[in-house]
Amino acid sequence: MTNLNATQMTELLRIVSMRIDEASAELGALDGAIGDADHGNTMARGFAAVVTACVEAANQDVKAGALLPIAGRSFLNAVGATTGPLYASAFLRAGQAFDAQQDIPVDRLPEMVVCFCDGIAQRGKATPGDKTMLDAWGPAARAVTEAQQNGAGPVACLDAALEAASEGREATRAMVASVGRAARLGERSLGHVDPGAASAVIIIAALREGLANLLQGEAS
Amino acid sequence: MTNLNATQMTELLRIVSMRIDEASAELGALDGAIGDADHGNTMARGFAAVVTACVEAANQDVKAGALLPIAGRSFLNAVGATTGPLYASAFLRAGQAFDAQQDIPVDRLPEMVVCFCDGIAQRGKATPGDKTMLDAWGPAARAVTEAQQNGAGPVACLDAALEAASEGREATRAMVASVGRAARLGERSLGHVDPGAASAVIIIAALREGLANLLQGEAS
Amino acid sequence: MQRFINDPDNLVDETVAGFVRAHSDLVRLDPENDRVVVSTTAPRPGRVGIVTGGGSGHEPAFIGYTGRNLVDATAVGELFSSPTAKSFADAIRAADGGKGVAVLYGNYAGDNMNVKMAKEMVAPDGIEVVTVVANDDVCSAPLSEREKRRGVAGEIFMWKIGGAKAALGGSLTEVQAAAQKAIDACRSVGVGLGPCTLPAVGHPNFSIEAGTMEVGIGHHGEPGVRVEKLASADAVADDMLKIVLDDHGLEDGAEVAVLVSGLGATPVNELYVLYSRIETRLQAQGIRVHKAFVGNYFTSLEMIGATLTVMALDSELKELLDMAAEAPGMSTGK
Amino acid sequence: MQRFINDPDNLVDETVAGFVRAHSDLVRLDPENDRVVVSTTAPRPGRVGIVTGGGSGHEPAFIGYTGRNLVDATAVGELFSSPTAKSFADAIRAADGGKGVAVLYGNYAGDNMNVKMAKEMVAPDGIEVVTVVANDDVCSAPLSEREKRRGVAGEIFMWKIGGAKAALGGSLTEVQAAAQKAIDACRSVGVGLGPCTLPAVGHPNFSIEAGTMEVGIGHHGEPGVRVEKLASADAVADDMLKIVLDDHGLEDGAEVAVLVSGLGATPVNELYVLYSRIETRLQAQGIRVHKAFVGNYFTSLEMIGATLTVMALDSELKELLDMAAEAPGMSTGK
Ligand SMILES: Nc1ncnc2c1ncn2[C@@H]1O[C@H](COP(=O)(O)OP(=O)(O)O)[C@@H](O)[C@H]1O
Ligand SMILES: Nc1ncnc2c1ncn2[C@@H]1O[C@H](COP(=O)(O)OP(=O)(O)O)[C@@H](O)[C@H]1O
Ligand SMILES: [Mg+2]
Ligand SMILES: [Mg+2]
Ligand SMILES: [Mg+2]
Ligand SMILES: [Mg+2]
Repeated sequence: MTNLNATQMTELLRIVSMRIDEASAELGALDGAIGDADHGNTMARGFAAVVTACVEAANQDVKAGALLPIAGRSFLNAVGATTGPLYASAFLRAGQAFDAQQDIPVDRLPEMVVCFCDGIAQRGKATPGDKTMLDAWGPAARAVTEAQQNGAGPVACLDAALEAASEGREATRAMVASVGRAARLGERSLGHVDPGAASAVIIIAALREGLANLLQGEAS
Repeated sequence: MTNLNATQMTELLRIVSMRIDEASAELGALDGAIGDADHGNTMARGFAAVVTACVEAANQDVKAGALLPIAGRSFLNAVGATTGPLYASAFLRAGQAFDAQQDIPVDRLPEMVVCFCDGIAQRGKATPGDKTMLDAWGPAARAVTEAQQNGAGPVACLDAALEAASEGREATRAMVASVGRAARLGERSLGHVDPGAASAVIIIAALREGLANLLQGEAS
Repeated sequence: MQRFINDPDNLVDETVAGFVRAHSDLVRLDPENDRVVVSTTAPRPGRVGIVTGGGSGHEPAFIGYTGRNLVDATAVGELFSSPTAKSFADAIRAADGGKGVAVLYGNYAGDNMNVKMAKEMVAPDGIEVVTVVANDDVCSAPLSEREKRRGVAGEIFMWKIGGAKAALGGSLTEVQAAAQKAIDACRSVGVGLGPCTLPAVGHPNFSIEAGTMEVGIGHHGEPGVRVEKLASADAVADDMLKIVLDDHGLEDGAEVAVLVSGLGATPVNELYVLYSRIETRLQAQGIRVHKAFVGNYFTSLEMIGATLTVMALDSELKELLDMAAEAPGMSTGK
Repeated sequence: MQRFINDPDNLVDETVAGFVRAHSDLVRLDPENDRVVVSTTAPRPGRVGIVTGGGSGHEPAFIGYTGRNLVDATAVGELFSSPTAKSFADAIRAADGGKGVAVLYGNYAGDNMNVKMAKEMVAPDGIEVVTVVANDDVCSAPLSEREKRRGVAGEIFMWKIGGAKAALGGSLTEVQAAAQKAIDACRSVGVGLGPCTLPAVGHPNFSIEAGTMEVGIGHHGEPGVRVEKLASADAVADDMLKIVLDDHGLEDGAEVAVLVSGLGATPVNELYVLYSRIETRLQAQGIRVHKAFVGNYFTSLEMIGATLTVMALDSELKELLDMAAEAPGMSTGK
C-alpha cells in the first residue's frame, strides 16, 4: 500500500472517533477538575460528525486529500466550543498540505500531526507551557519531523509522536494554565493533566493504531 | 395553695413552652412524614410568644384568669398556621371559663383541658377519627370530666388526661387523615402518628409537670 | 444544609425586607405590619381590592404577585405556614379602596381558618370581604371532592384574572365570579424528584430515593399519590398532562393557558423540555395554547421537580389574562 | 441524577424547541439554523443589530434575553460550550438591519475563536461587525489583567445597555461604546455551595464539601479562588460585596444597578436575604441602588449558589437601563 484512499482514511478517523468516545468520561472528569467537564462530550461529538461527513464524502468517490477540509468543517459545525475552531483549523491546515485531487501517501500520513500542531497553534495562539493541547501536539510534531529526518517509517514516526505527546501530557501536570478556561485557576490547576493534552494523545494513539491495522491487513 | 396567681400560671406555661421546644425536632419529623414539617416550629414559636406576653402581663399585676385571652391572642399573632387559630380558640375558650378578675383555682386547672378541647373542636370542626389533635384532646377532656366526677385531685385529673391523650395519640396511627394537610394522603397517612396529637400530649404532660412542681414546692 | 441563611428564625423577615427594597418601584411594606406587602398602586379608590397570602418558601409566590393590576396586598406567613389572621386582616385593610376586598387564597386548613378570623376582625371596619379558595391540585382529592383539593400554582392564574377584573372596575361580585371561574378552569399536578429542607429543621422533610419520583406531590412536600421509577422528561410530561386532562375534560378546539413551574432546584432548561412535549401533546389533541409561562413561578424552597397547570380559557378569561400586569414575579401584556 | 431528561444529546434542541414555542410572541427560530433564536422584532431596518451567544445550561441566559430592545439574535451552544462559528454567523445575519451588528459576548476561549471565525464568515455578506467582550468576573484574574477575566452575569447589563442604545438609533460605534462602557462599569463575583451535573456526564463536575463554599466560582463550576467554611448569608453578602467594591473603587454618592442571581438551586427567598444585606452595606458606604434585579437570571444548571453584579451608573447608563425592554428572561421599564 502506498496511498490511503478515502475509505481507508475514513476508517482511520473512525478509530479516532471510537477511542475518543471510549475516553469521553475520563476526559470529562479531567475537564471537570480544572474546567467545565464538557471536553469529553465536545470531542466525541466533533469526531462523530467528522466520521459521518467523511463516510458520506467517501461514498461520493472523492480522493482522501479532499476529506480533510470536509472533516474540518464538520467538526466546526458540530461542536463550537474551544475545540471546534482548534480542530477545524487543524484539519484545514492538513487539507492545505495534501492535494485534494489525490489520495494520501502512507509515508506522509504522520505529517498530519505536524499540520494539526500548526493549525492549532495558529488559531489558538497558545505558547508552549500554557497547559493546553499544544503541549502535547508540539512535542509530537517535533518528534515526527525528527523521526522522518532519521528515515523512520510512518508507524515508527507515529510511535515517536505518541511517546512525545504522552510526555507532553504528563508535563502539563506541572504547568499553571495561562490560556483557556483553566487559566483562571492559577496555582490550583497545578497537579492536573490538561484535558486537551490528554485527548491529543488519544488521537495520535488512534491514528497509529488505525494505520498499523491497515498495513497489517494488507500484509496478511 | 388554693389559687394559681399570674406568675405561677406563667411558670406553668413556661414549662409547656420548654417541653414543646425540646420536642420541636421530633414534631417536625412527624409532620414531615405526612405534612410539611413545620409543626414543631409553629408550636414552639407560638408558645414562646405566649410566655413573653404572659411575663409582661404578670409584671403588670393582672390576675391569672386574665392571662388566658392574652395567651390566645399572642399565639394567634405569632404563628398563623393551622395551630394559630386552633390554640388561640383553645385559650380564648379557657378565658371564658375563668374569671379574668380572679386567680385560677388549683382544683379547676384541669378544666383547661376541657376548654382547649372545646375551643379546638369549635374552630376546627374536626370530628373524632379525623386524625387530628382533637383525637388527643377529646379523650383527655372526657378523662378529666370523669376523674373530677370521681373526686380526683387536680394532679390525678391531669394524670388521667395524659393517659387518655397518649392513647388517643397512638390511635391516630390507625386513622386515615380526613382534614388538614395530611388529608390528601389517603391511605398513606396510615401508620403515622398525627403531629398535632403528639404535641397535645406534650402540652398536657407539661401542665401536669408544672402543677406538680408548684404543689411540691409549696409542700416542701 | 448548603444554604444562605442567617438565623433561620429571621429568614422570613429578611426575605421580606430584601424584597421590598429590591422592588420599591412596585411594592412597599405596610407601615402597620411588616408581614404585609402592599402594591404601590394600592389602595385603588373605587376599585375592588385583591388580597392573597400564604406561607413563605414559595418565592416569587406569594409576595411576588403583588403589583399593578394583580394583587394589592399580600399577607406573609412563616415558612410553609399560613399568615396570621391579623396579617390577613391588615392586608385587607391595606387593599381596601372602598368597593370591598376579594381574598383569593389556597385551600389549606390554616389559611381557611386565618382568613375566616381576618374577616371577623375587619367586620368592624365596614369592609365587605369575599373569598375565593383555590383548589386546583388534582391529586389531592378526587374530583367529586374538589372542595378538599389543595391550591397550588393555579393560584397565579386566579390572581391574574381577579386582578384584571378589579382593574377594569368590576364589582366585588364580578371580581369574585371571575376569580372563581379562573380557578374552576384550572387543573394542576406536581412531580417531585428531590426534597426540601426547612432551615429551622435542618434536614429534608421527606426523602425521595434516587432513581424514583413522586407523582402528585404537594408544594410543601406533602406526599404524592404514586412513587415510581424516575421516567424520561417526555414520559413525565405525558403523565402530568394525562392527570390534568383526564380531570379536565377539555373539548377539541379548546384554548388554554399553560404554566410550567420549577419547584426550586430544577434547571430552567428542563422546564422547557417538559413544556415542549406538553404543547406537542396538547396540539395533537386539538387544544391550542393561547399563552404559556415557563420558569420558577411557584417554588418550594429547593425542591427538585415541576408543576403543570392548565387553565381552560373562554373569551372573558382570555381578555383578562392578556391584560397588562406588572409585579416582581410576573410582568406580562403591554 | 434527579432530572427531567430524555436523551442528554437532545437536551439543547428540546430546550430551544420548548423555548420558542412558549415565547412565540417574543422570539422565533431562525429558519436556516435551529441553534439561532431571533427576536420577533428583528431585524430592525436602520437599526444596529445586537447579537450574543454562549453555551446552554444558563437559562434564561442566553436565549432569554432575546427580545424587544434587547438582543436581536442569539447563538445557542451545547451545554457549557460555545456556539459554533456558523451559528454566530447566522445570528449576525438574522440581526442585520443594514446598520451593522454588535456581537456582545463573554470572554471564553471558545467564544472568542468562534466569534472571530463568524466575523470572517459574514465578511462576504458585507455586514459590518463589531464586538464587545464581557469580562466582569473579578476573581478570574487580577485587575491588571482584566482582559483575561471571564464574562458572567454582567453580560445581562451589557445586553440591556447595548440593546437600548441600538433601539434609540445609535450608530454601530455608539452602540459598541455604550456596551463597552456598561461592561467596564460591571463587577461580578460568584459563590458556589453545590456542584452541577452535565447530563451526558452523569455525575457532578466537581465537588463542594458539605459545610464549605467556593468563593469566586465560575458559572460553569470553574474552581474559585478560596474554599472556606460555609458562612452566614450576611457574611457571604459582605464578602461578595467587598470583592466587588475593592475592585471597583466607587465614590461616595455613586449610583449603581445591582443584580443578584441564583445559580439554579438556591431558594429564591435566600437571594432576597443576600440582597437585603447588600443594599444595607451599599447605603452605609453612600452608594445608592438605582435599580435591582433579584432572581434566577443567569444560572448554571442546578448549581447551588449565587452571583452578585454591581454596575456603576452615569446618567447615560441610567437612561439606557431604564428604557423599556421585553424578553422572556427580563421584562423591565414602561
Ligand atoms: N488557546 C488555546 N490553544 C490551544 N488549546 C487551547 C486553547 N484554549 C483552550 N485550549 C484547550 O482546550 C481544552 C478545553 O477544551 P473544551 O473543554 O472542549 O472547551 P471549553 O474550555 O470551551 O469548555 C483545554 O484543555 C486546552 O487544552
Ligand atoms: N380542622 C382541624 N382541627 C383540629 N386539628 C387540626 C385541623 N386541621 C389540622 N389540624 C391539626 O394540625 C396539625 C398540623 O399543624 P401544623 O403543622 O402546625 O400546621 P399546617 O398543617 O398548616 O402546616 C395536624 O397534625 C392536625 O393535628
Ligand atoms: Mg471544557
Ligand atoms: Mg405542618
Ligand atoms: Mg404548614
Ligand atoms: Mg465548555
